[in-house]
Amino acid sequence: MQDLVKEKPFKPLVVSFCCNWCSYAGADLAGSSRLEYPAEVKIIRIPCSCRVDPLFVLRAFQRGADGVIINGCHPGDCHYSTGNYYTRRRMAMLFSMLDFIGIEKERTRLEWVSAAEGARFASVMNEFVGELREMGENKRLGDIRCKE
Amino acid sequence: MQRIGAFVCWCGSNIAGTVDIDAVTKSAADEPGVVYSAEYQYMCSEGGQLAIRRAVEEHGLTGIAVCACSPRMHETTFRKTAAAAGLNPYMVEIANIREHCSWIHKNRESATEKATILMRAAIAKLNLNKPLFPGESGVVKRALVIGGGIAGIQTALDIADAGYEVDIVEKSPTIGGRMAQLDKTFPTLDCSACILTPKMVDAAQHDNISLYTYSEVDEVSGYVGSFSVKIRQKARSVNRELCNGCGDCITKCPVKKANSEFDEGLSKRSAIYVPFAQAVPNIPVVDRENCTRFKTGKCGLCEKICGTKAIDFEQQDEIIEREYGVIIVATGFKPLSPERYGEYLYGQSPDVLTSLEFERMMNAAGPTGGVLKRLSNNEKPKSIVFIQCVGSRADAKKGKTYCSKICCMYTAKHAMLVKEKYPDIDVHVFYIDVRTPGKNFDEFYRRAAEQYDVNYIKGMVGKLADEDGRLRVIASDLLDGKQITIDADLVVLATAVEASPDVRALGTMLTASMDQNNFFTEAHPKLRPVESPTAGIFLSGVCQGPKDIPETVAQAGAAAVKALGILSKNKLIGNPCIAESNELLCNGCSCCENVCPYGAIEYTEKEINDHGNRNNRRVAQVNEAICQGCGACTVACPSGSMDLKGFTNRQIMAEVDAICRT
Amino acid sequence: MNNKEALIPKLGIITDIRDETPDVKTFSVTALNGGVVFPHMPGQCAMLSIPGVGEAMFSICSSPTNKEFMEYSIKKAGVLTDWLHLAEIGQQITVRGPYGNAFPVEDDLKGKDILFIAGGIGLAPLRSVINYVRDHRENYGEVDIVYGARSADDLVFRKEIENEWDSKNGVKVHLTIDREQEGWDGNVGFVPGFVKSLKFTPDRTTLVCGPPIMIKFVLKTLEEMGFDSTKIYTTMELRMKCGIGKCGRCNIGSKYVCKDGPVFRCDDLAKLPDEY
Amino acid sequence: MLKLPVSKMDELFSLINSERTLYMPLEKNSEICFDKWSSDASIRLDKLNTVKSPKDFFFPASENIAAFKTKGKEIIMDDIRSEIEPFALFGVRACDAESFNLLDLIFLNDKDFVDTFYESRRQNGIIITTACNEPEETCFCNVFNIDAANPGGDISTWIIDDTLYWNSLTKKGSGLTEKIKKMFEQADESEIADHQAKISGVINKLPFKDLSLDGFTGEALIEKFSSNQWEEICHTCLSCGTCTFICPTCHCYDIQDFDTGKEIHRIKCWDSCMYYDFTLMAHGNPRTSLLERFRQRYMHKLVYFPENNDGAYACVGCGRCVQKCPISMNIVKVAKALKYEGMK
Amino acid sequence: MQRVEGEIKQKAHELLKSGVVSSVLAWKKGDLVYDAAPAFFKSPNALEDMVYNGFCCSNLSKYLIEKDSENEKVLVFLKPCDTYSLNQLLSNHRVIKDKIYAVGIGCDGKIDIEKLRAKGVKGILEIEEDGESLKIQTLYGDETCVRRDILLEKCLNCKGKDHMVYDELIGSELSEETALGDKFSQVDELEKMSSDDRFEFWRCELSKCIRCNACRNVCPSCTCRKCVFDNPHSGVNAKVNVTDFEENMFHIIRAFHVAGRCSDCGECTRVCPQGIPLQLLNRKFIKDINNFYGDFQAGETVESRSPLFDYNFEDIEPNVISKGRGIN
Repeated sequence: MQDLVKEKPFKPLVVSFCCNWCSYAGADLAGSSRLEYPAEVKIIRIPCSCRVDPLFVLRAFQRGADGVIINGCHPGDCHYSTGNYYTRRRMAMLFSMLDFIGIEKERTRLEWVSAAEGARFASVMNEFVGELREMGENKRLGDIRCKE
Repeated sequence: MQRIGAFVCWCGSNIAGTVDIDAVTKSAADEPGVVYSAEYQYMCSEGGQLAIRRAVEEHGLTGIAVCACSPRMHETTFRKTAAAAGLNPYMVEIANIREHCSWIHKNRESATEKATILMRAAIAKLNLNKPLFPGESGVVKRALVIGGGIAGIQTALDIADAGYEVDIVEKSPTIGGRMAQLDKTFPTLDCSACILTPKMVDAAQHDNISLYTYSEVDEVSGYVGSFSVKIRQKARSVNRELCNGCGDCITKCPVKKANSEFDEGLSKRSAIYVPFAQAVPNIPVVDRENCTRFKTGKCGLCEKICGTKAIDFEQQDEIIEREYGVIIVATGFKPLSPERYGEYLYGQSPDVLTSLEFERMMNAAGPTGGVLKRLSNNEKPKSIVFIQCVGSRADAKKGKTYCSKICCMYTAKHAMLVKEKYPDIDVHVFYIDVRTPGKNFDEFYRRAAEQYDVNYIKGMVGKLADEDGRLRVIASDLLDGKQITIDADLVVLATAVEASPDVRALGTMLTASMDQNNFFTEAHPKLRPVESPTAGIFLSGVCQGPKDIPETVAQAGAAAVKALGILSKNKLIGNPCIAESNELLCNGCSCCENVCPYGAIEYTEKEINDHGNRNNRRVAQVNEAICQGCGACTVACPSGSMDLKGFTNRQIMAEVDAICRT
Repeated sequence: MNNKEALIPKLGIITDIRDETPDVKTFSVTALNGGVVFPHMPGQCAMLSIPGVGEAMFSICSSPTNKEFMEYSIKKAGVLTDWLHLAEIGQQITVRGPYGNAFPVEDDLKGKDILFIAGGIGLAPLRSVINYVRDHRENYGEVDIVYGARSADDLVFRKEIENEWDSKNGVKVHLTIDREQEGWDGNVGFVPGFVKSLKFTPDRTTLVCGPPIMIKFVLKTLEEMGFDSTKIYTTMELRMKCGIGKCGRCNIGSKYVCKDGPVFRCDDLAKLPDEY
Repeated sequence: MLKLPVSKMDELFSLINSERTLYMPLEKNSEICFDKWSSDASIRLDKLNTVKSPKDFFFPASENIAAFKTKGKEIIMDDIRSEIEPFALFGVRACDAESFNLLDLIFLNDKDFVDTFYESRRQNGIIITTACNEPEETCFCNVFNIDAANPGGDISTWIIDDTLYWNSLTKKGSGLTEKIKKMFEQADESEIADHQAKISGVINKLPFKDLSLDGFTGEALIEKFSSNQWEEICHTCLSCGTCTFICPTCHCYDIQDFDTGKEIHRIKCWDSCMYYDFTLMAHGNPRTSLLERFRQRYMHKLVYFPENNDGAYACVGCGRCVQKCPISMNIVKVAKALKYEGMK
Repeated sequence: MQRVEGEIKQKAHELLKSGVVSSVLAWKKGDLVYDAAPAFFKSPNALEDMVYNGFCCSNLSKYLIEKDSENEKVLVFLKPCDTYSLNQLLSNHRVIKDKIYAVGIGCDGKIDIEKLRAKGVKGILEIEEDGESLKIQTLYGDETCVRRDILLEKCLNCKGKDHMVYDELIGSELSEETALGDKFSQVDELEKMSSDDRFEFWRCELSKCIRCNACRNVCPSCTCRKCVFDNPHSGVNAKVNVTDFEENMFHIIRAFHVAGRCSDCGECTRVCPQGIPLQLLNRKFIKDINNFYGDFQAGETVESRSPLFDYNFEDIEPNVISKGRGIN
């Protein structure tokens, strides 16, 4: 009987923070170019990647996210001139720390996607979700209360 | 608790084709705070907007969540709709269920599920929205231009012509800048002075322009619309009001050995001097370092000769305080000194010149009266070698990493001028690449190479050697791969364009960001090239990066227009989505201040009433007129006392929660 | 479910919301199937909560004689109260209680001439007693109510005061506001001074409630007028969480406001450390 | 009294564990704390003075007391209470055992408001105490008339060389003893007398054995409260919760809501009166200063609690705060500093 | 050491008496031999109880925060490592230099009484320092111990004997670098483990946390008026760790919020009642900062700016770090 119970394919939950000026527009372009990427990706619009507090990243994992990706303008292109440089350092620290306490490093990512890179946005999302599918559920940094 | 109306747009079949509108609308009704949910074919249409307005009225809505296309498309539309319905325009949130959902997902079930989640996130955020009100600030109708070169002059003239008052602050005793030092300009070979000096005079005579020469900016505070600036007018030792510019004092001055800055040190001047004949204003200045009176207390010949009693040795620096609505930076450049490159023998052999020195030598009013000669023996050179990219396109340790942009063209100009005047002189040019993008630029270069028979050699000069008074240029010919030597009588170095080194202090004063080469950074490299990221600060000319004259003038005009955009307003309306400091929580640690790209955060000592405990504390305050709302400070702040209106910590967390709620 | 557990609330529903002042609303609450959520005595409190928003202690301002619904007058002050002020009729809330002691309506107050002194929202806890006394009028002597607020707009229960309390059944109400105001022909001045000017005899049993500063000055005035602190009662408010004297917050010395209070006789209060 | 060779203790534990879950001081991740016994656990009966007191078996750091779902204006309340499994604590020190009696005063004594969560844990837990073989220099349980050589609880035990002595004190204790009696042989109380005397001898040498709490009564409340000593001793307190959380008798708690996204958990959790926000309200805070908060903790332990509970101090002299306070402040220092305040 | 204690007392006496300072922040002797509690002394008479010995572990700089609100000057004694914290506090404007008189004092390493207890030594009555060895009298007989074996974790990674900021120095010749080696060695070891093992390691350690906040409250870099974890409006406040996630979050964010400002003073580790090696989290950040952005020591100067508030155009990409890991 057990063989008949088909396991549901794992659908990772992905929170994608997108900077309003570049990546969010890049995601819009992916949309208007009808470039497919998995529906598991949910985008949150922020003014700049530097608005992403490590608390937000942890919050997403707490609430059951399987992966968090932060998207900002390419270095040098920040709408606010330096925001993404700070993001880069902060996230380097945070990701490294998550790795250090044994959270799978592939669950976090920082990407630079410009407003013109609709195709890249889609492919980054495809790739990220692909990796997460392979990794499976986030069991290490979730809050059991939010998963019950 | 809000009373939220959720509106789901079909966008014809754009959304409805993939997303089950009905399902999204129904589940919106169950979300916290939602008291009304509806769908419509085209929310952005007149009818859709009317439906929203009606719903606000009928259901007493306090917020509107629209599930439609990208907010980049219609956020403004719906904000206006909200305002028309009597709501604060910022009580609107958009769920992007078209670009981020229906257009990318084919499966109806998963697209509907995602649209529902995006809707939920928008509502979760909206539940925490607060009405936001943009700040307003007045505009002082006066502009400050820092730098009186061609860029500054042009910007000032454009602004003055538009009817606003402009002050030009120039460090040296005259306006005119680098362009005044040039002989001819490429690619037309017209006389630089002939086109510049009328502009200088225009600027001096313009009713709306005040010149502060021999002056520097000491202090800047304030923000767009009302900068407060302290200008230090250095003591000239000559009363500007009394001086009639007769020049007697200059003739009488016994000191004749001071280096002429204008001639790049190739000629000498007196201690009281005007930099050049056409200087504006034509008022001499006493160079106190070289003046005998200031050195020994004796002399005073100029004072005796002056018929108008204009000489004033007691004169002090004067500080002028002024308010400005905008500031335009036009600080220009200085040529890099090639002394650091020992291999070129600059400073060791008098026959190695920089291009600007060469430019002066070629000028009829220059140190040699326009006669080309070897400074070592006053003989006419038989062979001249021009070396390009001296200090440009180098690695960061050796020089400048960038291309200085104008050297290829001025070297071609120099070569051509030499050949025209002295066809018998051999002219060699060592180059790495010849870069000639510009109208008539390549033609110009080809004319030099082809018509004037200038010997262009793609090669790197390894070193110069002094061989019995001649300069042996040892180089590698990159095309042949061979080493070549050329004996030259004169070597001209096309030195890199370098930002004036003292502008960094100015940048700090203006809180305008600069790159590692001390060029001012533009607000956006493509779309806002003449604005500094700091509101109200504009960039004109080479202070932003190497440029030739036409580009400088074009940018100067553009900066003027941008500045006028502010000057012409009576009030500046800010972006309300800016940082806000909770003074009760702020611990005054300066973390936020450290990361603010705009200098929008200031600290003040303030009496704080913390639950009945009153004490003085150092707290952060955000200047609404300056903050652009990036949010860098909010993450730097460990206590969470700095938050971003419109994108608060709680709002973003609520979105995260809503998305992750399964 | 173990109904014995004091920390587990019951459900209630808001059946009516009345605006009292710009920042005070009175909420009528019943059990889900009608009637009061639990019986109480005048002066007792209840913990109201909206799950996820917060839980806080409020004085029950309706009289125990009202068996149909309970009332709470709530001033906007924090997260929960802000939320409640935006709530609508039909909103369910959780209620637990009743907590604390009560005014001694059945013993010490019986047969006595009573003076009520209240300031601002401080009338809310006294309203329960006032209405109890009015409903058992025969058990009590003279009743005077002195009530003051910053302005006429800040007087709570104004309609009730004017239409039902004042000059009926031998109840006298004396109103005062802090500053002159157009359309106000009553007394102007702070409560303590007003009390003094009304020349009550010190044999009255007095119930005082209002902002701490007012209480302080009223007590001083009463002392000057010769009132005996053993006949003055007041009610306290401190941060409370459990309501049952265990969580450790609301103590003044060894007394817990939620359990041993909120009603204190002033001579007892004087024995406690000054930490409230 | 019963006895058993120490070598058979594993067998005993296994037997108890089959009847009810057994907890005792175990070493795990270089920390010694009460944890679930298993045959391969690293038992540390030489270190009964665990950093964390075993109070959390009855009064856990956090527990869900209710769960709510909201839908529109509606609130749905879920019953989330679960049955407490029977359990036993082995190796509880005399002082810690006494602390449960003090907690009972708080959570059980007021018949109107019994904490039923605590109550059911208490009913289901058997406390097996063990006499302290080696009291530490930080111990002062004797000050509270607790005898480390003669501990209370439901069952008391002594480990003397190779023998475990076992004595039931309560009905609950006898109930358990009945079930495992077959493992034991009879012993006489005289067998442990020497050992008890040895322990008493050590206790007589303890640095704080003569700490006096005379005068810490309700009568001296105002004097102790108003003492200017508080200012002297509170100054370097960090306002952390270490003392509170490791204290076996501290029992302040908070009630907080946590939104899981699907429902709202109402959590009862430990809190510390040392924290600034402990008494913070929307319109003020009666204890804003460090001094007030610091004073509250010790006044509660040494004056308020005894006043409300027939003279019982809210301290058992376990010495945890003496060992663990980051700034070496502790109840002994406070008691000494305030000794003379209000003394007639 | 005794001589230094004398000099310190002398100095305190002198400055108090002359009115240069109105209080002295130092250590006070308690009943137990190892008890040296931070304390303020306000009168010359009180100085009798002042002590400076191998147990004066506390970093007193934390107590200087907002002393400026009291219009008085405080004399504070700082060991070399404590002066880094003071500098950091000065640069964060949490301490005003004018309001304090800082005397740098020599240090030859401080003793961790917990390490002695962990060795099974119970009932400690007396400890006598005899060069490199310690004689311990206990209720259960005498013990000896090598001093080095029970030095505080922070002393094993001593930053050196130089004071970074001070008004004057006393007994600096006493200073002795006690560092045993690379302070990152434990971090390195963990990094070498598999992700699973690291996870297991930290779960074991962090599950011990009782959320007493001692690590936070003692930290001279944690100076928020209200911590996000205490602020009900922050959305992340909690009194206790209800789940393992909260344990992780608290400690990640605690370390993150001081990253670039943590001078590695080791107080968090010292005060943790549960013995969690909290320094590893802080040192991981320090190590990363050093590797990615160049060597940086917080508190070396007042001017030093946290690398997290700075940037370089060519900074390393976070994805590279997390994928490659080999950037070391």
